[in-house]
Amino acid sequence: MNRGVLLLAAALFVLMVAAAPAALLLGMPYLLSLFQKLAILAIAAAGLNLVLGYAGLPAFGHGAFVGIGSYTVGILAAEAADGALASAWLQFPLAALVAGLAAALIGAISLRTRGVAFLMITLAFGQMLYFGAVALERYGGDDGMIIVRASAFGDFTLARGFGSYVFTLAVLAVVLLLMYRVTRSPFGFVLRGAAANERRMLAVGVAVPSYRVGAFALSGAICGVAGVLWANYTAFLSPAPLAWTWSVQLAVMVLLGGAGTLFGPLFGAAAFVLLEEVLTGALQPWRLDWHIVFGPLLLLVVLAAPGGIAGLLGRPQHG
Amino acid sequence: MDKAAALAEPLLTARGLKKSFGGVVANASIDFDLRPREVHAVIGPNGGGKTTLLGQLMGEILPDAGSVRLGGIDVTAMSVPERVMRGLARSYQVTSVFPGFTVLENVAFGLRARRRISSRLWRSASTGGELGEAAAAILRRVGLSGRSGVDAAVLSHGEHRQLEIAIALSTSPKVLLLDEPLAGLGVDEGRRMVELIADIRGPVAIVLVEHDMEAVFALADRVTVLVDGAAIASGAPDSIRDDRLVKAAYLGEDA
Amino acid sequence: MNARALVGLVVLIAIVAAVILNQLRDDGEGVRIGFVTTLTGGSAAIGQDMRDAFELALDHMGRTMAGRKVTVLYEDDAQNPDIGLQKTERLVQRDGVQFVTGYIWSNVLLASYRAGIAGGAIVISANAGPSELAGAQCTPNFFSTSWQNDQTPMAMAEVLNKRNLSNVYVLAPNYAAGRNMVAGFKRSFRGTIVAEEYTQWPDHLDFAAELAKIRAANPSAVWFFFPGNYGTQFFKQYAQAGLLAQIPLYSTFSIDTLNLPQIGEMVVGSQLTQHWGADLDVPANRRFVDDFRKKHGRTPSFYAAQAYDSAVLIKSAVEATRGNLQDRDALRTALERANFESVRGAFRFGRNHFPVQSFYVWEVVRGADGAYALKLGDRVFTDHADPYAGDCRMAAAP
Amino acid sequence: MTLFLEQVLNGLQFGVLLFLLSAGLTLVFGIMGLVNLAHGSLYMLGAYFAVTFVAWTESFLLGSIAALLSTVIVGILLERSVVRGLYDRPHLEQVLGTFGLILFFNELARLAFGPAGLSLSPPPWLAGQINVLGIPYPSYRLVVLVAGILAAAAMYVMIARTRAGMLLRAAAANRGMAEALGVNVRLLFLAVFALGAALSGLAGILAAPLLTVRVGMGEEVLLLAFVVVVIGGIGSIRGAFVAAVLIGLIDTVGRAYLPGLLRAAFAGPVADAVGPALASMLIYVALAVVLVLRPRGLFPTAARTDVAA
Repeated sequence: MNRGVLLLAAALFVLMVAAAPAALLLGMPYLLSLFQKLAILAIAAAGLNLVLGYAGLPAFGHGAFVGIGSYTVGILAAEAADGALASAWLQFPLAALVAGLAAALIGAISLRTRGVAFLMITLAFGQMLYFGAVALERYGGDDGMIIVRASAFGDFTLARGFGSYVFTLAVLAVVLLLMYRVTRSPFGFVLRGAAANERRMLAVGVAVPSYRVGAFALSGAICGVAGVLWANYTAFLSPAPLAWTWSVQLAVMVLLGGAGTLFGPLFGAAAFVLLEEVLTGALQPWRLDWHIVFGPLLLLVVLAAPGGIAGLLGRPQHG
Repeated sequence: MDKAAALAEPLLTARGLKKSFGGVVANASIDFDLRPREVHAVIGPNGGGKTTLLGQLMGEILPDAGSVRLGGIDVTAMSVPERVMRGLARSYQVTSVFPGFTVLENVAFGLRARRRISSRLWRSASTGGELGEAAAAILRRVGLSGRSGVDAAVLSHGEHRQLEIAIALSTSPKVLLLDEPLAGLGVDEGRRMVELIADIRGPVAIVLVEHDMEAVFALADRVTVLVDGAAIASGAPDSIRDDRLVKAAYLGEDA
Repeated sequence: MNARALVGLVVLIAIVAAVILNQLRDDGEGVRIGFVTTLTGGSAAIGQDMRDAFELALDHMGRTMAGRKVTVLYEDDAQNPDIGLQKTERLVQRDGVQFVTGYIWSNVLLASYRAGIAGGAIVISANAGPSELAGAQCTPNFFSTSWQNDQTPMAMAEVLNKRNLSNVYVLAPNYAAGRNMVAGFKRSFRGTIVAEEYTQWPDHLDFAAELAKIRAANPSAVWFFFPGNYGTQFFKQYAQAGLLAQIPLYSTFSIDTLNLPQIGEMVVGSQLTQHWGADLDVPANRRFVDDFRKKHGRTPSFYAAQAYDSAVLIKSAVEATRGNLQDRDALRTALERANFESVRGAFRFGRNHFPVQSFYVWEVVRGADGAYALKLGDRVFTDHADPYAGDCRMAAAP
Repeated sequence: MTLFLEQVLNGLQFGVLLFLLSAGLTLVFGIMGLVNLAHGSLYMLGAYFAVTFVAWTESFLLGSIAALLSTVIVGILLERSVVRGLYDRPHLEQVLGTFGLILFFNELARLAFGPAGLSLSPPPWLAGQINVLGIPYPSYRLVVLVAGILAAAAMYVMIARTRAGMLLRAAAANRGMAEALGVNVRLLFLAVFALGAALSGLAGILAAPLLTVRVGMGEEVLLLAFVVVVIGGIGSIRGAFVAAVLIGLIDTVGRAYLPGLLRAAFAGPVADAVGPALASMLIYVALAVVLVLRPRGLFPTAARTDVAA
């Protein structure tokens, strides 16, 4: 791991941890909201990174798995006559399971194709799930629906606040640790090796497709967990995360931060969320949208710094 | 070649392999076999169908017709990894390694696959212990000991060819398909490669596709000549050397 | 430490500092109002009209309420519930507004109102009137200066009843307000409804398939609800399909002063129902309409009128509490009295905090100057309360 | 029956619009290997230009021609400035870069043309209806249909019969071979991109009187255009035409009839909810089915389709 990357990641993390007491002291609940959003997006992006970055597969439908996570919360909350269904002990495993299975299935079908066709078919599956969510009139359909009951571990609720913020940071840390271990495990090596040379990986006896389906499942499950957090964060159930624009945004975060690097998704999510905040404020006097700066910035990153933020901080050592 | 080997059941058999690409026939109907301990060279002009044959034996190219048996079992419908697990391995004409990974790691992929530990999720992919020793042994054998920690992308061409062989050996094959292992090598490097192949042969039966006739005649127990997708001759090196058809079609001499 | 990492660190610190500075605000004594509306996309003209009216109201009151300076923060919801929610949240959390108003779209309001109230603000809809908020989900710190969605189409259905139209084809977009509008229409309409068609919202703009179905069904009339540009689009395509001469077209909230210049020719003579119009003879209205025309050179829409009312309503409450913005209970009690001069004339709030008001017929006419305008006709409902008020059990304020 | 016929006409009209968008996309895709998300932005610009120039010139035809030229100029500038640098990049980076372009163009359009949607009326001589097999069909829609088919025919003739077309085909099949033939590849790429911009702009101009011209209109159709390109087979104009008509018909006819069929088969409220959603889903289902059965599309070409990301 490159020291610069490590340093920046550590600084970001310290900042996010420090934000909690700071927000309370300074009376800035918005700061907490902002960082919590950042953390949730970083979790989802980290999930996507396994497929997009490490396995090198251009998947553009991962918003759907985040959506599955949030619909798990929304549907259970709506149907919860008592508190049992709103239990986070139930919702997290269920969301991860359903999103993971959906991802495995979609991955297994999509992996029959490659390149741009793969990109499109993953996107198409995402859109199907999106319209499926829109059809759920009982759960708000297109309009979405307020989630009246937050997930809770016993008395510990995930409704917006100090506790849920700290919990989100903990999940982010766990997910990054998981990614650290997985990408350095034999499984992770196979994914990365197959991205570098798929034919050869087959020729040394590795059934690459099954590994990729496995990567899809794991990455979908992580996105599902992010979806549970997102639903609690917004307290609003909406088909929006399933839409293709959300999937593209997640991919943008991964690529902006540095695809196939451990902290890339965190950097990407941070750049996305913080730049939106700063640029929106800075451009307000001219009534300009932050996209007018962010768009060319993305182009610049592609043309001048294809390795993203992590790449800018120095060539990552292998391993 | 001793008589016992000649009588043994072939390790690898192909019957009636046919393949055409968009109307161009690559393999017409090829019968091919490889006996234990044997080096069976396949020669012929470019476009003769040698690489297509290797691809079909390996399972990378699905034949239009015909069958492949490996160790007495029909593997025609098996995927590449399944065949590898039954003892088949190959090298590529154009270097095909894992760039971005160290030389040691390049070899470790096959070792792990063979030990069926590739799918471990949580354990670190360490190259220590028994696995590391096995990898080091292979690298020593191909002459890359000193380069184990280097990114495979920065190796020289000669080293790439050595690594090609090392990766193929990492799956502990019983049958090795070598696709022009000498391609692009200088005289000295070429000689070392011939020595390496001579060292490997024996416990490992080898199908050798090669243009370098010196190497072929130095290594091969048997030679098959592919021209326009068909085997026009097959036999001991000496008989092939003298075969008029072969001379005409391949060596370019008038019959 | 490597130099690049140092640069990265500095950039990070700078960005975070900017984020924090961004939300440092003067916590002075001023009145802070958030205004969430649509300022981009196909419906931006509506949001612009509302903003213009709100600004005019501020001008009329010297930009102060009870001697306190008024700051208004306009936010764009992009006609999207998720974004509306985020913007509302930002207004209450970051900017510390005491009131959030605006809200064109029912689905945006439904997504956002809780965040506004939870953040300590009073939410006042200046347009959207979803049934949920009028009934089961009614809540003390929410008010409306417009109407409940069902009411206007209910009045419209009475117009159709008078004309003895038997077979009516009904179309609306598939979102909260669209479904309310149809429910309201059906509540009052006495004829037969041939078909009830919902289109995808908000992306659906090509009505070719729907028009083909209407032609095939051959109803005696069509009634629809497509607000703003969507209405313009529907009228244009209806005319292009040659249906205008064949099947009479009735609508609700689809003709307004914003799109009248574009569709006037097609809709001249048609009738619609509304609680307000520019020619309503009320002193406050004359001032509003005259000054709006003077300032912007166009006639304000009903959206603008409602936005104007929401500013004046807020002012009445701030003055009643002598500027004590901390006391939300007192503010609410003052709001409930509706003690202000509405541009629609006097009205009172029902127990669900929606107006109890009259509805009239307006007709599209061509004025002497050649411009199209809406002309006031008969009154359809007097002191009309929405049908959901009975379901509202207003909880004690939190 | 006439209803069905009218829906089919609507589907065809939508299909040819999709074809105009997809034709450029598939060429750029097939020949330069570029995943160009910003293709939809050119469509949006075409529509905005049309509204603006028709108002200036007070002539639908003149305004449209000016709009078309302007879109092509923007396309050329775009190719020369940034797009050129993206050709040899991995698809993922192309997606990132051209997504940046979308954001930029959307904001630019908002600044230049205002945040409100604009509308354009068809010229008076096309405002009426024409009787097609007993259906009074809007003349303008018919013109769109005919214009689209003419453009498709022109493309076919150009590609199959002219020298430029031959070079195009050569480049699509094998860039190296084209270079060997003495083709100035840089110029060829520029020409292809400009052609794509022209077709995309034409689609925008034709669509302007049917829809409200607004920021973001490009993304909605972009996705459909990509579906068309992939179903048709990347790089195949013929495939794009077949797939565009197919998608146009599936979408329009599906929307028109699927909810009704479901309602006939199932209870009311469930069918009411599922029908429209299923209709919206149909094209994506079609895409998935086609790709699973034929991973390289209906008319696979020799173009570079599998590029490691």
